Amino acid sequence: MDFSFSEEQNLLRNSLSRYLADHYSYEDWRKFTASPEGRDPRHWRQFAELGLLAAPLPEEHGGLGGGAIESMVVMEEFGRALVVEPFVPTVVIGGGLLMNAGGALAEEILPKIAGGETILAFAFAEAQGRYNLADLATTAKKQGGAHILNGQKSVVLGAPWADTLIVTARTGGARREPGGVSVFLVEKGAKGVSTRDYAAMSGLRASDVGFENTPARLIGEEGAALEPLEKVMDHAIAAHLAEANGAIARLMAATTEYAKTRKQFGQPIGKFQVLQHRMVDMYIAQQQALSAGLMANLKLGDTDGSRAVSAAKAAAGKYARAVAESAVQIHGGIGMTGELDVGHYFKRLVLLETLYGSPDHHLRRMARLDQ
Amino acid sequence: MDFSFSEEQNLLRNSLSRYLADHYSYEDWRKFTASPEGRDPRHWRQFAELGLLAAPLPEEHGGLGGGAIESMVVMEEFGRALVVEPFVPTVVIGGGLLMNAGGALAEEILPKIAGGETILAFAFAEAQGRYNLADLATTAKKQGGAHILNGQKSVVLGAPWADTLIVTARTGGARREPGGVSVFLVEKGAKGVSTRDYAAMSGLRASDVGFENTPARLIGEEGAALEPLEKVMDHAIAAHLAEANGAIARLMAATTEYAKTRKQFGQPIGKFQVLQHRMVDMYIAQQQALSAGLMANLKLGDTDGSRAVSAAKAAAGKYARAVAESAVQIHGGIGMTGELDVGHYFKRLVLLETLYGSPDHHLRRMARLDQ
Amino acid sequence: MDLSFSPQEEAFRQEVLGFIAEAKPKLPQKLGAPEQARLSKDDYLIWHRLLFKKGWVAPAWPKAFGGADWSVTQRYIFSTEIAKAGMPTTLPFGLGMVGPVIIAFGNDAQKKKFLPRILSGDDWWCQGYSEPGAGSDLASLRCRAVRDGDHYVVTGQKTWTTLAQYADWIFCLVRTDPAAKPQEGISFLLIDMKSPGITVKPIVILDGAPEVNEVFFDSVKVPAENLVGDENKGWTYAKFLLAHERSALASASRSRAALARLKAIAKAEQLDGAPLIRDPDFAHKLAALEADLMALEFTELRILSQEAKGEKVGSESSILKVAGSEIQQRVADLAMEAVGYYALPNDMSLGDNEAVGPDYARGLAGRYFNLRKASIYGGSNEIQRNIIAKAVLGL
Amino acid sequence: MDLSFSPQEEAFRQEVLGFIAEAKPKLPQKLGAPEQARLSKDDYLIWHRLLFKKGWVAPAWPKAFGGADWSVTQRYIFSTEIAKAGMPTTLPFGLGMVGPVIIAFGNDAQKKKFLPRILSGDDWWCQGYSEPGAGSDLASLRCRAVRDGDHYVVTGQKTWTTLAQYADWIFCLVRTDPAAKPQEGISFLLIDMKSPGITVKPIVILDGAPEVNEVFFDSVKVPAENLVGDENKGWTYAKFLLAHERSALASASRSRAALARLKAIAKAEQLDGAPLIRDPDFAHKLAALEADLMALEFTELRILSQEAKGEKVGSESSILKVAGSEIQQRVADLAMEAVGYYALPNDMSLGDNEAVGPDYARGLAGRYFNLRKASIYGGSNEIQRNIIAKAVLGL
Repeated sequence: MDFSFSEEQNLLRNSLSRYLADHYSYEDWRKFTASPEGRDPRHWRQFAELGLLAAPLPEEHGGLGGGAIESMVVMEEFGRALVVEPFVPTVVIGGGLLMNAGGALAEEILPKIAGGETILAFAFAEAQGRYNLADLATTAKKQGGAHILNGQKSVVLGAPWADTLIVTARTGGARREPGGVSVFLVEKGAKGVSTRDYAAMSGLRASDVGFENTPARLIGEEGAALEPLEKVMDHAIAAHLAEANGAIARLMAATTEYAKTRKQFGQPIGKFQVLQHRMVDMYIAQQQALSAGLMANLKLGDTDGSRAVSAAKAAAGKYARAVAESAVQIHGGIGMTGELDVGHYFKRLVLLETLYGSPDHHLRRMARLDQ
Repeated sequence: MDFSFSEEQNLLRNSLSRYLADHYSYEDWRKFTASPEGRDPRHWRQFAELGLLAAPLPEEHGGLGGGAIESMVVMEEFGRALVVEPFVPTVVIGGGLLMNAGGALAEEILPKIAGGETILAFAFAEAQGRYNLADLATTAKKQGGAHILNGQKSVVLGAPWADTLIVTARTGGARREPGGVSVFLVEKGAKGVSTRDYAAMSGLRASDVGFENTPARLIGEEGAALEPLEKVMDHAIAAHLAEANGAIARLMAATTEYAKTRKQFGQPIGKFQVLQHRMVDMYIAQQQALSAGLMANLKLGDTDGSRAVSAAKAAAGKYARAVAESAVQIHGGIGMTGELDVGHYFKRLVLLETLYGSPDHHLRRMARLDQ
Repeated sequence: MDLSFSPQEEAFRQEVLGFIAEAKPKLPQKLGAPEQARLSKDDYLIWHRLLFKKGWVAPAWPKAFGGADWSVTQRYIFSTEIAKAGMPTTLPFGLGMVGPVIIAFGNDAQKKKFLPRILSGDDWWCQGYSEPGAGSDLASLRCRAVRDGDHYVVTGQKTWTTLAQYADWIFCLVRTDPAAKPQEGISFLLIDMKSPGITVKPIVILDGAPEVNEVFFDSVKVPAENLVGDENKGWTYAKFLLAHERSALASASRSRAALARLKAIAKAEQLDGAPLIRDPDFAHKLAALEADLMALEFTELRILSQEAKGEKVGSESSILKVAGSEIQQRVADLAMEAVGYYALPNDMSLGDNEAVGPDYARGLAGRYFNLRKASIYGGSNEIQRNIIAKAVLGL
Repeated sequence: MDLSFSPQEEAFRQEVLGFIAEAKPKLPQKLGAPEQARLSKDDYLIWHRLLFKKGWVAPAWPKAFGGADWSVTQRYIFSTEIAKAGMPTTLPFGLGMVGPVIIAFGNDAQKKKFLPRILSGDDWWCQGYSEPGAGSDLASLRCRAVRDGDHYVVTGQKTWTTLAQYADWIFCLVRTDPAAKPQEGISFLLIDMKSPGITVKPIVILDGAPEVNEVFFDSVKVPAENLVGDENKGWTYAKFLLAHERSALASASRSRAALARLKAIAKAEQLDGAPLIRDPDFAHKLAALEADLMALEFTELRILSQEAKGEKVGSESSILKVAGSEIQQRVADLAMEAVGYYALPNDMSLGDNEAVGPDYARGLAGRYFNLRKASIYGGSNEIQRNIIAKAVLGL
């Protein structure tokens, strides 16, 4: 039993955190998230150079042979700096699905992911579907050697920056049936793709995406994607839990620091017992969220791995919200401003709470996996 | 809009509260609840003399013509003094079902209730049934002019002191079906009645009761009792909410008083800000519970009356638990003792939270009544 | 013990309903959906002037000053029905704050000059209380006013000044005697926002709305006739105003209206092919929230009935602020949750864009973030709890 | 980053499992169900002596004093497996409290006299810390010990003394210098419970169990050789002991075992004809509780891995007490809720009666009430939060 990181993992963390400190300050962030593009494209290239994008990918496809712990390290640092770049959709989800499927598509795309030559977005949510991955109105039909996609996807995070989309669609079975779910690779520039781009909270960009007879390439086996999807989503959730922990750490530090300096009624507000206890509750929540994130990442792939991921997602969502709401409350008026970073971390945490299933959704999944 | 009590209601409250102060102190309570009988039978006779038992009953049956507000006044004072006598089963439930049914049985029993000549207990719960009044394994069959009962009832509060039982049983329909539920009057000394008596929390006594071919008298219409039952249960719940408010008031007063006198670290513990805020939360809960109780009682009989009762039961259960747990926590070790009254009020509130349906049960009922 | 209104009160309620039915079509639609509204000055004024024309814009003011002089119960009925109908509130800064202070402590010239223009909506007021170093702790404020002949010279900064960008006037707490103890030496001053030396700088808050501002005073000359009451007695007037603010009832009916809109959303949203409102988890949270709200409605009614009987209601009413704000926040939270992924793009922080996804999703996340202020502004809930602990529980 | 045990640790775990399999049949059944157990002195001693025979009764003590001298990880493995198997803990007063103090600060004679009898179970110890006026605030204690030749004369009162009715010895904090500052002038004294002048009076607590006592000292003569360490230095030893107590891990595995029993109950109980565990509301609460517990298990593991690496873990471990006690209480609450009406007669406050209703309902309400103490005793959760605020957050 040992929770220490390997030397390589520490190196990865250090080089990333140095890079972010130098080039991804909150001031920088405010500027590029407000620009029309919403990001500074140099960062993605630098992430590739730092080896982040290759870190969790297998060596035979241009990766560095790491895994979930490497993604965890990256995402925790990303969370600390409110990074907007889509590491999870590209590397964890895209990479994960391709690794799982293998074959020519993996040969083609994985090295491009590792090298920073492609950005993927994951188009899975539909208006009626909420957090149920199998509740799909989007369909795909085989036509000749390829597939043709039709449907609408909601809130595809990172889509405005992506060149390629990973899309879930039904190739058979009734709505919400486990069988008949397939995953496809779609060029964003392909025929029949329409996008509406917009900003989402905490500096992200997203699109609603429509497909009309769009050509698509099948990833893996037709109609049997739900199980590998669930598995890859577990990895994605575990990575985002690390991101949340990075954001929580920043809120925790900002709040205790503020409480030590801000004076009211003639003393630092950190001397008021109710605020002290509230910050202790934040600290306990932070520690519990850290534990939940660690559990999720370490148990990936175990027989009870999915259950651990859902437990962690549900618990950490609650902890994160508690920390964020307390951070704003203790900052008072200043915490309500869009100028201070606190509010943006708050929004990132709310976004992560929803992403890939609300706490209630995951408590239900937990209970289901128990039976 | 006026929340003041009538002169008669104030008189009722004053005479009752004076009686309880003189004859029903916590010292008295400790003595008679520990006695083999578990109560002092003189109190019930005195309650009759004070007019409590007649207060909510109609004048044509020996009552004083009051209603729910009178029961509310009585039960609030009962709650303050941790009274163990079964006012609700006898007057509110027994009286209510008989008033509703009318006829010879009402003529016979109601005057006895008003005069304190009978004590009723309400045998409705069954091991498998939880809070569903229609989930009945107990059955009744017509045999000649009378009915014959068979079955088992759980945790019949006050049964050891009762001479007569009100019993729910199925005369038709499948388990949990609304139709086919009937209510009966059974002499406790009747053939085939077996009882196992025991103590229940906060000084109450109860029995598990079995019936084996026991003769029973039908109250109201056969097979159509569920609706009047639900109505009468609303009245019972509303009365118990007032009881809870009496108990909460006592806990609130005891806790703030203790916090003003008990010293730790050189000052009264009531000077510590976290305890102050916790007591403020208790106070808010108390005020909200008072409001919930008032709402339930004032809305009885309205079209949205049952929904209001369920809302009040659910909310007040939560408030009561919060007050009680805080009361013990703030009292510290001394609050854990069976010698101090705080623990017994705590237990009464836990009992009332469960009685006639947990908060979750009533939130579900609320949602159901909304659709 | 009687829950119904008297025949007179019921008749009044009917009159209010009649007015609402008449007024509603004249209002822009967004005034009825506060989750989604980003109101302009004109939006606010349309409603203000409709009420002014009817003589109802100042329910609590005496008739002599153009108020409606309603009873507490009438005021409750009015604000409840207004909320039920999804109509906006009027802004409190003129009608509910500086107006009552001028009525109680101002001189005749001030009454004559200011009150009619508050009523008509010709003057838009804002509140200059908080400062960067003095949020909940008002006594430590530092904005200075130095007497110089027939005027004061004001220098300093106010912050969190709601809608100051529209304001014609600001009422300020300023320090006139720096040598006095913190709560003494403060005066209550009325300042023309067009005075030279005033700069307003918007603060963008969490939902992206320019709702509050910083207001800077650089040697601003203010005629001495704009001092309300006595110099160095401003703390007394501020406390009067705070008490006035706290007892504002009927926040519950606003939450009730928001809850009704939330239920409509939960009926429209889907989960596994059924309406979200049927989902046991969501239904449970909704019912628990409504149960608390129903209790709060009766807590309001109980306080109302005390006030209506002429009993003095003190800090007890602070619980309405605490419990009311927490319920408001829960409604907003649940509404955000109800729309799932479509909450994410709809926090309004990037401009007035159209809704992404269903129309009702617009602004819901912004509303949730915005309402974090409900437990901070106007005396944070921590301060309210301090007050209750001391004044009500005697701790 | 590695969640598995080393081969040596795994071998140790197998040894523990083997011991449990062997020991379990020898224990009375009630030792495995803490919700329902009202244990006698003999019940406790059976388990204690089984462990003593195996050499495992004092996991943390050095070998030289008869301990097992296990690593932190071994101790964790042992207590986790013991909890999983539903076996009881040993009582802490001798093994976990006075023993370590004597080892650290006692003289050779004291070590020789007391340690072997603690190990063997021949001496039953209890803890004399709290007083009626000094609960969480130990520094204000007043029980006096006056030196008189070769002995002390002790007069005063202790309270909340757990299981003092069985005790042969009590270790006490007593005031030896009343003129000193509150935290000085306190000494650590070992007192024979058979000494003349000692009276033990049981305090019946919420669940009806005679678990704690008042202990009165009326001019009790205590040989001066029973003073541990130096006179007036007792506060140091008390702090040492408190730190020792706080870092006790594996409360989560106790809650895990209680949760498993709760799930079995929820499978047996019915709601509308289906097992209660399928009820969405109950399932939701159960899952939320387990999710928090799983996080707590990993928080324990993280602290364990720090300790195992020899890093000093300070007040951070106080969070285990706070979060752990709250989870314990929630499990007990849910268990009480699970049995519905059959919780009401089963709070054990009226004697050792048999269960009313299903067997598993026995004692569940009592357990809930009893566990209110988890956030009060041993430094209340308020005190723990004060400590964390200061020591960890630097506030």
